[in-house]
Parts: sequence; C-alpha cells; structure tokens
Amino acid sequence: MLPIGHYLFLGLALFIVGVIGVVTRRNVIVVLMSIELILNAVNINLVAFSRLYGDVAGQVFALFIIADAAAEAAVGLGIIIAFFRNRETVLADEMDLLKW
Amino acid sequence: MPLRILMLDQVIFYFFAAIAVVSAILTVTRRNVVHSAIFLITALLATAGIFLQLRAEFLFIVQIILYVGGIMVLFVFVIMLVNLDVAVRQLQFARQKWVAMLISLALAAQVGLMLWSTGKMPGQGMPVLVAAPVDKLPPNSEAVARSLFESYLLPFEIASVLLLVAMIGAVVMAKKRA
Amino acid sequence: MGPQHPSTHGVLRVKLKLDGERVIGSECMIGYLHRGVEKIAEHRSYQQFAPYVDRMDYVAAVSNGLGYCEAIEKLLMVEAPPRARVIRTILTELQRIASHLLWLGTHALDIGALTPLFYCFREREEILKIFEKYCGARLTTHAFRIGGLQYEAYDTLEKDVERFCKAFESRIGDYEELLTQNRIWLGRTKGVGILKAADAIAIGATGPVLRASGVKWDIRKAMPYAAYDQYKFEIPVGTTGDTYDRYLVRMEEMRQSRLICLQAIENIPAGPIMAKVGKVLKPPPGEVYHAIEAPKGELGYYVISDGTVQPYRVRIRPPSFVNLQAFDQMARGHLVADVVAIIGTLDIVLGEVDR
Amino acid sequence: MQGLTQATLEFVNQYWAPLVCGLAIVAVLPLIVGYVVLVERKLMADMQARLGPMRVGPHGLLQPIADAVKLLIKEDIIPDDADKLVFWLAPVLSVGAALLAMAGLAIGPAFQIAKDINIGILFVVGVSALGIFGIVLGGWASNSHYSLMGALRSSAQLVSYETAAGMALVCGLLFAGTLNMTSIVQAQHEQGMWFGLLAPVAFFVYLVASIAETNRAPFDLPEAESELVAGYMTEFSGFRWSLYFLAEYTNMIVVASVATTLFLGGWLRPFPRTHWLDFIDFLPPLLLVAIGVYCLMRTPKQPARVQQLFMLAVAGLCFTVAVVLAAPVLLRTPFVNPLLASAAKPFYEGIHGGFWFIFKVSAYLYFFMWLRFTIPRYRFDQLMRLGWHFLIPLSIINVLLIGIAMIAGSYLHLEGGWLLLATIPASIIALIVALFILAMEQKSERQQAGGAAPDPYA
Repeated sequence: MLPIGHYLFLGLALFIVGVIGVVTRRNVIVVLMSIELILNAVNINLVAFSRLYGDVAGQVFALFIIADAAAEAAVGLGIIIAFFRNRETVLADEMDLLKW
Repeated sequence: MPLRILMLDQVIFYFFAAIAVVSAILTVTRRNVVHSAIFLITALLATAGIFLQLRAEFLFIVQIILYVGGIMVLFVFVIMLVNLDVAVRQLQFARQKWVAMLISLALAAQVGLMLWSTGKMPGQGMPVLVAAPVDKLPPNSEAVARSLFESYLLPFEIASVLLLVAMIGAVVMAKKRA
Repeated sequence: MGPQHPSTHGVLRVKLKLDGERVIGSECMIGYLHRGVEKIAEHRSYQQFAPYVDRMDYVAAVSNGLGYCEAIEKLLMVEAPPRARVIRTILTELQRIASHLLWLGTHALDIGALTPLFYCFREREEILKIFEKYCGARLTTHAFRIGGLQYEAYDTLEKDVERFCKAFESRIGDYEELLTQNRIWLGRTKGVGILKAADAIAIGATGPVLRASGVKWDIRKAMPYAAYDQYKFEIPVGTTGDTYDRYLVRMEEMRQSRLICLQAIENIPAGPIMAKVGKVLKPPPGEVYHAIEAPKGELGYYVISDGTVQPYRVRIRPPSFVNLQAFDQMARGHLVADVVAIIGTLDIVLGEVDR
Repeated sequence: MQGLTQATLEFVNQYWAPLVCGLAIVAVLPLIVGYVVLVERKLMADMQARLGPMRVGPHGLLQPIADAVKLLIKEDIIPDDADKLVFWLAPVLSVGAALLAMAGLAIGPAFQIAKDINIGILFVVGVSALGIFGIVLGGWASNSHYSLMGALRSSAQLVSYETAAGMALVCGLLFAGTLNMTSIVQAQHEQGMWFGLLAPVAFFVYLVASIAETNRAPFDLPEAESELVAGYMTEFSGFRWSLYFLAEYTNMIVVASVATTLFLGGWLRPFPRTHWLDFIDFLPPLLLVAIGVYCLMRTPKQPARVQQLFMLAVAGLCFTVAVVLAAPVLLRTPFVNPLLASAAKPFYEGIHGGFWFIFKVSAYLYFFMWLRFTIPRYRFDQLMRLGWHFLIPLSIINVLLIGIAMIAGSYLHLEGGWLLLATIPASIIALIVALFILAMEQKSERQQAGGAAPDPYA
C-alpha cells in the first residue's frame, strides 16, 4: 500500500543529486556518471507509474531509456578517450577549444 | 491483503531507497573517481532492487546486465585508461557550488508543491499502489516482450538503429589517429 | 624482464622497448653468470681444467668435455683409440637427445602446454641413469680424459642404450601428437621470430637455429670428429626459419641421434680405451682451433700452448652466446608474449653465454 | 512492535527453504571447490606420468583441508599505497557475484534456492557478469602496473566472450521458450530431446565461450602470462587470494550447470521417456557401490593406521549414498504395493535428478580440466580475434538459422525428435558459414603475413 508519492520523491532525490553532480563536478567522467543517475531517476518514476496502472508500456519505455543510455555512454566515453589522447586532461574546464 | 506482504514491501522499498540516495550522494561527492564509480554501481543495483520491488523482474535483470554489467564496465575501463593520478590532483569541484544549490532548491520546491497539492485535491487523493503477490500478476518478461514486439515495434527498430549509430560513432571516435 | 624472470632459462635480463604491446627494440643484458672460466684456465694444467668445461653448458656437459679433450689431443697430435671414439660418440649423441628434451619441455611450458614437460623429463631421466652408471655423475659428467676415456664401458651399456632407443621411438610420436598438429601451437609458433638464411650466416648463428633457416651446415658432416664418419645420418633443414621450423629441426635431430646410437652400439670395437699420454702433459708450443657440433650449435675451442704445463690461453666459442645476437632481430615487431617463445626457441643456456 | 515480530515469524516460515539451501551452498561450496581442485591436480598428475598430492591423508584426500588451513594462516600482505577500500572490496565482489549466481541454479527438481524465478537463466548470466568488477578493481587496487595490465586483459576477454555466450544461450532458449530453469528442463523432457543435440553449434560456441569466461584452459592468458606473472591476482595473498580462487571455481561450476540445464537436459536421465531403458536408473547406485568396493580394497594397502580408518570412512560414505540412490528405484519395482510407489515418486525424482545433474556437471568440468592439461595457451590478440572474428558472428548466424529451422519445423509441424530434420541442415549451414569465416580469416592473415600480428592496442 505504498502511495506513489514515495517513488516520486525517490526519483526526485536521485534527479537532484544527478543535477548537482553534473553542475559541480569538473571531471567529465563523473559528469557522465551523474547523467546516468538522472536517467535512472526517470526510470524509477516510469516503472512506478507502469506498476500503478498495471500497463507494461512504462517498463518498455524504461527499456528504451536504458538502451539509449548505453548508446550515449559509449559515444561519450569515445569522445573522452579521443580528447584525453590529444590534450592529456579530463577536466571539463579545459575543453574550451572547439578546434585544436 | 495479509499484513506480512505489506510490511515486507515497505521494508524492502525503504532499504533500497536509502541505499540508492546515499550512494548517489557519495558518487557525486567522492574525490577519487574509482570510488565514485563503485558507489554509482551500488546506486544502480539499489534501483534494480526497487524495480524488483515493483514486480518488474525483466527490467531488474536488464538493469543488471546492461547497465551495471555493460555501461559501468565501460566507465571503469575508461577510468583505468585515463591515468587517474593526473585527474585526482586537479581540483575536482567547480566553483558553481551555489548555482547548483539554487537549481536544486527550485526543483525541489516545484515538485514538492505539486506532490503536496495532489494530496490536497478533493476526491482523487494520492493514488495508492496496489501491492499484489507475484503469482497474481501476468509473468512479467512475457508481458514486456509481447508489448515490446506488438505495440512498440517501431520504437524498437529505431532504438536498434540508434545503437548501431552509437557503435559506429564510438569506434570511429576511439580509433587511433592513424 | 628482470634477471630472475621465470622464462629466461637462467639469468638473462632483456630490456624491451615497447610501443603499447609491440616490441620496437630489445637489448639483452648478460654477465650475471660470468665466472671467468677462461682466465682460470691459464692457471690450471690441461687435465685440471677439464671439469670446468662441463660447468659451462651444464645441460650438455658431455659434448663440452668431448670438444675440449679432442682440441688438446689435436694439440698433442695424439689420436684417441677407436673404441674410445665410438663410446664418446654414443654418449655425445645421448647428451644431445637429453638437451633437446629439456629444450622441448621448457619451450612448451613457456607457451602454455603443461604436459610435454613431464614426458620429456621422464625420457631424460633414462639417459641420465645411463650416464650415472657409466661415470658416476648425472649432469656434470667429466666422462672423458685427454687421450681417451677414464672408465671402461660397463657391461650392460649396449643393452641399456638399446632399450632406451627402442622405447624412445614411440615417445617422440607422443610429443608429435601433442604439439605438431596442434592449432594453438601452430598459431603461437608459425611466423614467430623469423631469421632468414642470410641474416643467420651474417650473425654467425649455428646449429638448429642456422639449419632451420635453410642452411645445410653440420660440423659432424663437414668436419667429422670422434667416430661420426662411420655412421649414416641426415641433417634436417628448415625453410622459413621461424620457431615452428626450429621445433621440427630439433625433433628430427633427436630421431637422427637415436639412429646414430643404434648404429654405434652394434659394433663397439675392442681395444684400449686410452691413448699413450703421459701423466704430465706438455704440448709443444702452438695453437689449435677445434669445433664440434654441440646440441646448441658449433662449440669451438681455441687453445694456445706455450710448451708449459698450463695453457697460455683457452678461448671458447659458445653457440648460445652467438645465437643470442639474433634475438633482437627476431623479437622486433612481435608482441610481448612472443618474446618468451623466441627466447625458448633460441635454446640458450646462460652458463655458456656468460662463461 | 508486535506486528513486526509476527511479520518476521511469518516471513521465516514462508521462506525457510531457500534460506537453508542458501546456507548449505555457502557452507559446502568451499569444500566442494577444494575437492574439485584436488581432482584437478590428481588428473593433471595422472596425465603427466606422476602421482599428484599423496602426502596429506590417504592418496592426498585431505589435501584441500590442508590448503584451506594454509591459506587462512598465511600472512595477508597489502601493497603500501594500495587503496584499502577497493583492495578489500574486489575479491568480496567477485566471490559474491559467483555465489549469487549459484542461487539461480536448479540442481534437482526440488533443490533450487531462488524458487523458479521466471528470469532464471538471465539472472544467473547477469549476476555472474558482475564478477568482471572484482577482477578490474582488484587489478587497479594493487596499483602495480603489471596487475593492472592483467586485469584489463582478462576483463576485455570476459566482456567479449560474454556476448558470444549470450547469443549461444539465446539459441538454446529458442527451443525452450521460457527463461525459467525448471521449465526449460520440463520442455526438454516433453520434447524428449536434449537441446544440445538440437542446436550442436550453439552448444559448441557456449562451451568455448564459457571456457574463456572463466579464464581457464587455452584462454587462461591473463594470469598465466609469463611477464604478467599472476595477472590481477599477484598482490593478493592468503585468504584474499583464496577468495579469488573460490570465485573462479564457483564460476566454473555455475557455467557448467547453466550448460547442463540448457543443453544437456538438467536432471533428466539420458533417455527419460523411453521406458524400456529404465535399467539406467540402476546405474548410479551400482557406480557408487563399485567406488565403495574399490576403497575397501585399497584400505589394507594404506601405510598409517589413521589412513586406513579414513579409507574405511570413505567406503562407508559411498555405500550409504548408494543405498540412498537405490531406495527409490527398488520401491518402484512391481513387487512393491503402488501406494508406497506413488509416495516414492517425488522422492525418486529429487534424488536421481540430483545425481544426474551432478554427474553431467562433473563431466563438463572434466572436459575443462582435460583441455587445461593438453593444449598450449593462446596469445592475447589471437584470443581476441577468435572471440570477435569467429565466435560472435558464428553464434549470431546460428541464432538466425535455428530461428528459420524452428519456423520450418512448426510449419511442417515436426515435433520433438523430428525437429532434428529441420535443425540438422541448419547446423550444417552454420558450420559451412564457420568454415567460410575461417577461410576469410586465413586470407586476411596472409595479406598481413608481411606485417606481424595486429596489435590489439594499436
């Protein structure tokens, strides 16, 4: 008999922590990780609502989000490696040049 | 609804929710990137636990295999390849600490207000989750599979194209500047 | 790869210049086992120095002894009696098989196959038993004396050697079964550590390393010594000069040695085992260079005598030392995992390299 | 407060079975792993014309206990500026993952810890994938350059072979139709045909992939590489090292049981439905009686008195197990009244099922060990090339072909054994494709024959 509010609060908490992570951290990898956190928060809400209405669509959509997160992480990390190989740094601040 | 299933559900939920939030906070605050990666893994496993509590087993196992077993392995690999000691010494936290606080406060206020007001609205009230024992529910993975391939076939194809593009992008990106 | 590395057959330090996984350049640092054998020779009489020779290539002690004794005999213009020469040939060939067995076991172990090592050591044990019966020692045998042999062949020598040779034929079949057609073994050895014939000759490599690159050069045929001219045997020759060819050449050599032993034990001529050589050897002043075909390659002795009891200078040309020069050329361009295979295929023994 | 205690009481009496089974597995597993190691060392010795551990206990039977005690009291070194938290966490993570995967397995129809969760096999595969973290973090925590390199290599190997294993499993699941372990075996029972026979290529791919996944035999490169010495395990000593060791062997058992459940028909008797072959039921007890007799014959030869006693105990154990196995079979024979026979049915099902499952798992493990002693080791880039260029395309194509065969089968409504008519051509086509891939591989290899082997890090 858990009111759905609990799940929404949990999602909100993770979302906020993710946003803080994205904003405050300088290390690009940790920023990517916080994005994963945000996506997870969204997933929790989706699954909670799909469970509330008994319709599986929410879980299927969560599945798509995970697939997308995988794609995004792969490309993101690829960019980081390429960047690290040229500029020997992983900090967001130093990624200021568009073309070097 | 027998008391014990109720109690069990709440206990499990609070347990996993606590772990998720705490390890999420630790992920963001840890100075050492590998520690934050480990805590992120615990956070993801906790959310997987919550999916289980919501009777979404297929999602639970996909989260473990794909998220933790796949994406996080990628993260840990990249962390290993990018030699840490350079990153650790540099200052980890940007100065926009106050900006972040401001944003999160605004967000919290907005959603908090919304949740609080739904409770107040007459009649409708806070929708309550019906906790049902496992056997009553249709087998989860079959249901997900049926809807995935029947009603959501187009998004499924688009997702596969998306993954293909991402794969090619990652390979090209990581290729040595030959 | 430091000196105490598990797979460098003794104390050899290899400095590898790596690009990621690939070897760009390499440098072998030797000298960890240098005992100054040649300097010691100048303060010992000819007979006293003989045991030192066994300590050089401790895996093939008998052939070291043979080389040294024959070099001195050449100096003294003395000929060992036929019986001694035949027994010397038998023991040297057995030592060659034992050395190749040790090489096969450790080489296969480096590349990962665990079982051949124990099969090879079981056979090698048989040979060492024969040595022990003959001259009391298994490894550093000091079996020969200048001018012939010290000990008469014990009565069941022919039977033991025959029994060993009979059993050995099927044993070689076992090793072949395990390794020769094995896809993974092929993958790990084919095309690894290629040494072309021209480079081999340029470096002065000898023995199986040279023959695997296609050069048909074997001192037992070119400059026959001991009793090799009496026996028929072929010289196996490889084609591409990679690790797999060296493996095939050495396996074939073991078979040939077995044939030589069989031919030799048929008729061991009767007669004295020691030429007439005085207690105190004072060879006339002069110099001699005598080379024999040790299991690893051409083992040469360059002895200068000044008429006194002690040699003026004994210079030893160890095959492993020379073959090791090919290492850098072979390792270049390969992966770190192949470096181990290349060290194994060169079959170097550090006692001989450092002297 | 009263509600809480009442709830926990109810919780316990509803879930006591999995709890007890779980406890049993965690307690008994180190012992089983110890004896698997002993068997491996004895087998290796036997193949290499030597005797293997003989000193501790008769024929070295007490060797695992000696090993365990040694590992417990050995000094536990932590490299100086290693990361304490991660250094402690890594082995725990890999053992935890391996043991958790054990929970999903269905050893007998009755004996299953996680009572038929409907994502059975997926759960086992997913959780054992967590073991990768144990390896990577272990390599990183002992911050020596070599162990990090070893850790990266072995995890790269694990990740690439997991895809191949996953695809092979998909193939098997096509026939089973469900993910749940018990119902997979039920499906094999109804179709009267082991899936390994229906999809032999998938079984072969899974066999190879599982060897690579547990870092064993020709693929045990990461820890046996000569210059990486012991790969990610170098810095761990004493108890920590034994945790990794336990994890490796548990993984082996897990992989073996997944293969038996899916491809070799879990706990089914070789010919479950052909009743005139029922005498096979007598095989297990006879086998154990034979072992018992052999032990009895060996007892007088034992030098020490205590060793003789031990051998007698072993013989006694074999006989009791033989009796336990024989009981349900005897009860089913006609001259016992049907009432008793029907009572024995589940009993027979459980015990004999358990025996056959363990028998198949040990046969699978024997094949693992047999490989380890005979063939040499792959170089790392060959290993990766085999994984990516050969195994993964082969398994994907195989899924395709088996799918087509299934459709053809259902179209011509072939059932059970007849399905072979459709699947055999599919497997043959798959093999032809495999040869084609190999030929292409050879051609591309010849082109680069000039340059040395491609460098995976390039």
